[in-house]
Amino acid sequence: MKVGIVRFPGSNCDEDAYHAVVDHLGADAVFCWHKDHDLQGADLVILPGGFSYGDYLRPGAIARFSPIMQEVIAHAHRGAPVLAICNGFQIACEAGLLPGALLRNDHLKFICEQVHLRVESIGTRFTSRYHIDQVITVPVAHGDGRYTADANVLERLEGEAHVVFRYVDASGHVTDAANPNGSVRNIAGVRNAHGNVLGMMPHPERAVDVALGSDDGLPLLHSIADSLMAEVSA
Amino acid sequence: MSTSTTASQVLPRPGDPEITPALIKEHGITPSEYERVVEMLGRAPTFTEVGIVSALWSEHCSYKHSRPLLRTLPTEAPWVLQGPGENAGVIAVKDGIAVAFKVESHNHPSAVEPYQGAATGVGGILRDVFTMGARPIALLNSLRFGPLTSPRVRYLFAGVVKGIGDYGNCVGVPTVGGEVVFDPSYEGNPLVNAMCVGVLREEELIRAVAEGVGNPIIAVGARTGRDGIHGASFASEDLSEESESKRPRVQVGDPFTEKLLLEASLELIRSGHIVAIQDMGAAGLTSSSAEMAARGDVGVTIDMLKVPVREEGMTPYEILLSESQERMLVVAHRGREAEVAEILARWDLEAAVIGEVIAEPVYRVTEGDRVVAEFPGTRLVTDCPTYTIDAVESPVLAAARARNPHDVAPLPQEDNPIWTLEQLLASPTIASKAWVWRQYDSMVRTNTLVGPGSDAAVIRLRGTDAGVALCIDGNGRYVALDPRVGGRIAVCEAARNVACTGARPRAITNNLNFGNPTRPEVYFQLSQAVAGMGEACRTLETPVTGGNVSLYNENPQGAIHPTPTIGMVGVLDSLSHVTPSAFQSVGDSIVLLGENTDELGASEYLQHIHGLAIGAPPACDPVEERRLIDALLSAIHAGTVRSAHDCSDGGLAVALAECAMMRRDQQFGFEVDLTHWSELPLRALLFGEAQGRVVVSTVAPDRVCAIAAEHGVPARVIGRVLPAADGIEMLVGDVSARLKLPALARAFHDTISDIMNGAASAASGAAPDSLTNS
Amino acid sequence: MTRYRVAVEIVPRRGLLDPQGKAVADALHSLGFSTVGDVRVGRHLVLDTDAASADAAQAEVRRMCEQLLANPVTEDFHIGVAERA
Amino acid sequence: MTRYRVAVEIVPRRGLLDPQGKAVADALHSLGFSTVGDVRVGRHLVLDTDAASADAAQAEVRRMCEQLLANPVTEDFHIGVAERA
Ligand SMILES: Nc1ncnc2c1ncn2[C@@H]1O[C@H](COP(=O)(O)OP(=O)(O)O)[C@@H](O)[C@H]1O
Ligand SMILES: [Mg+2]
Repeated sequence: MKVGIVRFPGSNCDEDAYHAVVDHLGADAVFCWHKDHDLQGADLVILPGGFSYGDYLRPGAIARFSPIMQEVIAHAHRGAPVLAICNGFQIACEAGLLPGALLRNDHLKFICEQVHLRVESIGTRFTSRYHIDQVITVPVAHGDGRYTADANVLERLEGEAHVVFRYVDASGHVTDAANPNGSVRNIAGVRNAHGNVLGMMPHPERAVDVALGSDDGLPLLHSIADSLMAEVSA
Repeated sequence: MSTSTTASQVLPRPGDPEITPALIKEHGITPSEYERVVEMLGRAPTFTEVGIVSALWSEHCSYKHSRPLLRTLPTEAPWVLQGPGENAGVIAVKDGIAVAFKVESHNHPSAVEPYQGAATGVGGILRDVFTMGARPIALLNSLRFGPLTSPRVRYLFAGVVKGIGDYGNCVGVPTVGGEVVFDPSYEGNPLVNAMCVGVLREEELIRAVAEGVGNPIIAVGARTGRDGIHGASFASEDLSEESESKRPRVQVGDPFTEKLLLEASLELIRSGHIVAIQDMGAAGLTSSSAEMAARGDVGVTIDMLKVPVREEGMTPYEILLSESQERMLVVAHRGREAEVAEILARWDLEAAVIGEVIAEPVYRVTEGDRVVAEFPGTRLVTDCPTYTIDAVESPVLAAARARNPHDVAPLPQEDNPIWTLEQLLASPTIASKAWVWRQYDSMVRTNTLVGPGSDAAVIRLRGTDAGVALCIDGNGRYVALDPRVGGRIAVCEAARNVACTGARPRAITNNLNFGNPTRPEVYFQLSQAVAGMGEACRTLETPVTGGNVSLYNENPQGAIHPTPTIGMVGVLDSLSHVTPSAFQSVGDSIVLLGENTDELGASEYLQHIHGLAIGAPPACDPVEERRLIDALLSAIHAGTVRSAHDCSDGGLAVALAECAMMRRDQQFGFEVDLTHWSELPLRALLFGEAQGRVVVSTVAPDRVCAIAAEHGVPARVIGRVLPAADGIEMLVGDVSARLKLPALARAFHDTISDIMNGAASAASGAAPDSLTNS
Repeated sequence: MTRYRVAVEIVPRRGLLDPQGKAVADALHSLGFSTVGDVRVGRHLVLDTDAASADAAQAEVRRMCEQLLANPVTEDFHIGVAERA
Repeated sequence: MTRYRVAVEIVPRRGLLDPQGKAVADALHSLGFSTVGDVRVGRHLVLDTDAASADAAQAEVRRMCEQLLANPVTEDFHIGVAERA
């Protein structure tokens, strides 16, 4: 599998995504420059974390208009996989690839810590290597991670199992204390209707090595690789 | 451009204020310094030249009161690739990999505008490191504030922390450690010291030395505005009512542009198109151009009309002294201007050729054809006078040191040592700083093996199996009560913290935060503290590769505690040696390395429980510290150590409690029997801050004690690790103290967040948060 | 073409939690401003733009708001009158 | 006492760098809004407060700005008219 990691001005988790994919997953990866129109034949596109355009105005609001985003949107519309992490999630929402929006954390502070996530749906190309309700440990690091969407969107997300990850406590319970940013219904990650775009505030690319505190993010990357293999052989 | 060797005609610009004694004084230039200038120029200086001199001869840029002292510090070792004098120091680590590191203070700007003051401090130290050709891999910070009971202090604290976090988080450099101390002496004059560490291949090292006649001088990055004009001399004056009037001069940081500048600068350096690059830091264009020229012993000429400005009608004076952030000065190879511009354009950065290196030995500033300032050779930098003051110890502090801590009557509640322990764990200086570092991205770059909350952070270096251990430490109260000993302790404690992670201490950077050096008692503190630091650095073989001096840290109430902060870099040759501070598993033996003594002076116990800064600080013998570190490292390398944590603020009892519960998610109990020391006064044994002690947990207590013995270090098994449910038990002769963990853990973990999230929100949350719109 | 200055107010949509507004209200209370009730915090932009007329300037700024300045999911915007800059 | 609603505009002081304004201006340009010049980004607050009169409400809000809402070092503020909420 070939992974295209988009590099916006202000991206700063691009190299981490690269090391996760290349060193830990063993896949190929290339960087895609925001000014280009070329995804270099990537099977999977990663919109990495960081502070594209300094998060000025609104996180993701300006990056969404980068030339490369036209290609990313086309890639998504072809049904090809896009993994949008943290600032990438914010960009994906601004670009309309995913429903809802990410607002300033309810406590108004940046927060960096390991959190527990519950896998809400394994019927996706991103989560097949997990088991349902599995509790995984993945770090968050953001100031604007409070997921919100209007009532009917939320109903659809829940009804059609588009909520992929929820913030929970160590024993897997959805509690306010386990919610690091005030996200509605503890939502940490959602997918689009077609199931090929996943957005999440937590950083799976930082959870690929027990020496760093967790490797619970690896199955996510492996799941995507599996799904691409399946497509090829299909 | 002119290469005539006859000095050019320098005429005052129309509209320049007239040069009066008042104007000279206002620029912080003494009459005798003015004499020097006139003698150097052979004429009276113009207004522009007065501005240049005031900046370059300010304490901040010239070190005129500290340089003679700094010269006494050891700066060499086989692994030192770059010592003091450059933007940052550099040491070799392993396999051709080196690290660059430096600390910088932003005390005065942060006192005026905490958010921007701290943020731009981080920006400046990042630039100092990446202009050496190093990619920043870690940030640390050392902070001092007055007591959190004051709303203004909470506002400063919250603003500084948010400023540091927002800047480092945005640039994508993990903030992995630091320290925060709350003490009345810093009320009104907080200290904000930021340290940055970067990694490079030895051959990528570049120095900020201008050379090559005809090479173009290029201004890169943000446009020049009227920001922080006189920031440099501002940072060299007492904080007083006057500083109020300087308020509009604060600088605003732009971490987004900094990130672009970081990537573009590293690309430029690797490209080979440039000769030298330097941050336009304190005193902006003036100091960067003059310092680069002086280092290369060449002449330069720069044209103010070519500098990209943000505002109309800026005078040469303003352009030269502006401290607009996120700007660099680059000397490129002649003929490579286009290549340089192209790289910068990729990163959406502006660049303008503003001058060139010239054969003629002058520092010349023009405004088109008009020469507005000209100094002969490099004398502008080299001729700055240095001063040595007669040092006299303050009788008040001498008397405070002479007081015997045992004359201080214990409070009734102290009959129960657990009460005292709980009080100390709830002292904001000792309590967990998680409220602070949860606001810092400590994990970005995915190399943080040990993050905030331990004795020192450990960052792995990709491409090797080596890592660096980093910490920044300093105890102003010790230095106030005995600067010589305090200086030694600052270095030794930093080394101990680094060694506890399994790393060999290798070198330091340091920030000297002191009061007004022209006062004999302050100069006494400065000279003694530097002497003490030097003694420790020599014995521990941790040379000084750089640092920063911040003087005139005073407020209407007087001088702050003299506070040298030590940024220590240690090296782990193998990551298999990384050792945590916290206990790891039930049943492990607890061994104390080092000796308990009857030393209660200058302790956090006296400060926090009795509100007293008295008594002599604990003795510190660098030779013993060296032995302790060697013993600890051999034990760790022998694979016998599960965890290691040094005893510092709060003494042995606090160190043990921290080992048990510093990790919220993984706590332990313990039982210790200290009867061996029952002849010591109980509070000295439990809360005294005797140096050279480390609490180790191990499965092989005999091996650890044997290894310690080989190094002549006292070692004794004092107890074992228990499940959290069993709580803690301390036995000293017939005194026994027990406690369940939750109460202690709450005291330790919640104190600061309770204060900051509680009623304090007026001064904490809202104001700084509403300062940022993103 | 004339240069106009147009102010834009972008506010969190009513009904959405506004923690910044709440923090400001709490802070004001603890400073003793007991009469303060609800507080909302939004963005205030001032744009200079060249246009043929004040109406044209406003219309242009409206397009800017729809495309970039306001998030249709969470924010409402209000455009002030265009004044000659 | 009557309840008044007062709007406050807080903008970065002229002359101080406004990175956010610059970023927005650049973004608008690349979106083709070529006529846009200077852009400043500040905060817009709407406060409800009880006061005896509109003037009293404004005066109260001015104190709030001076004590908390605006940063005296980096920002200027402008208080709108007080309207009955
Ligand atoms: N306390 C100190 N000990 C040793 N060297 C120092 C100290 N303070 C400053 N220096 C050195 O003096 C030089 C100038 O310091 P400084 O002006 O802080 O650099 P910068 O221009 O990066 O701010 C630097 O190389 C710095 O390492
Ligand atoms: Mg320590």
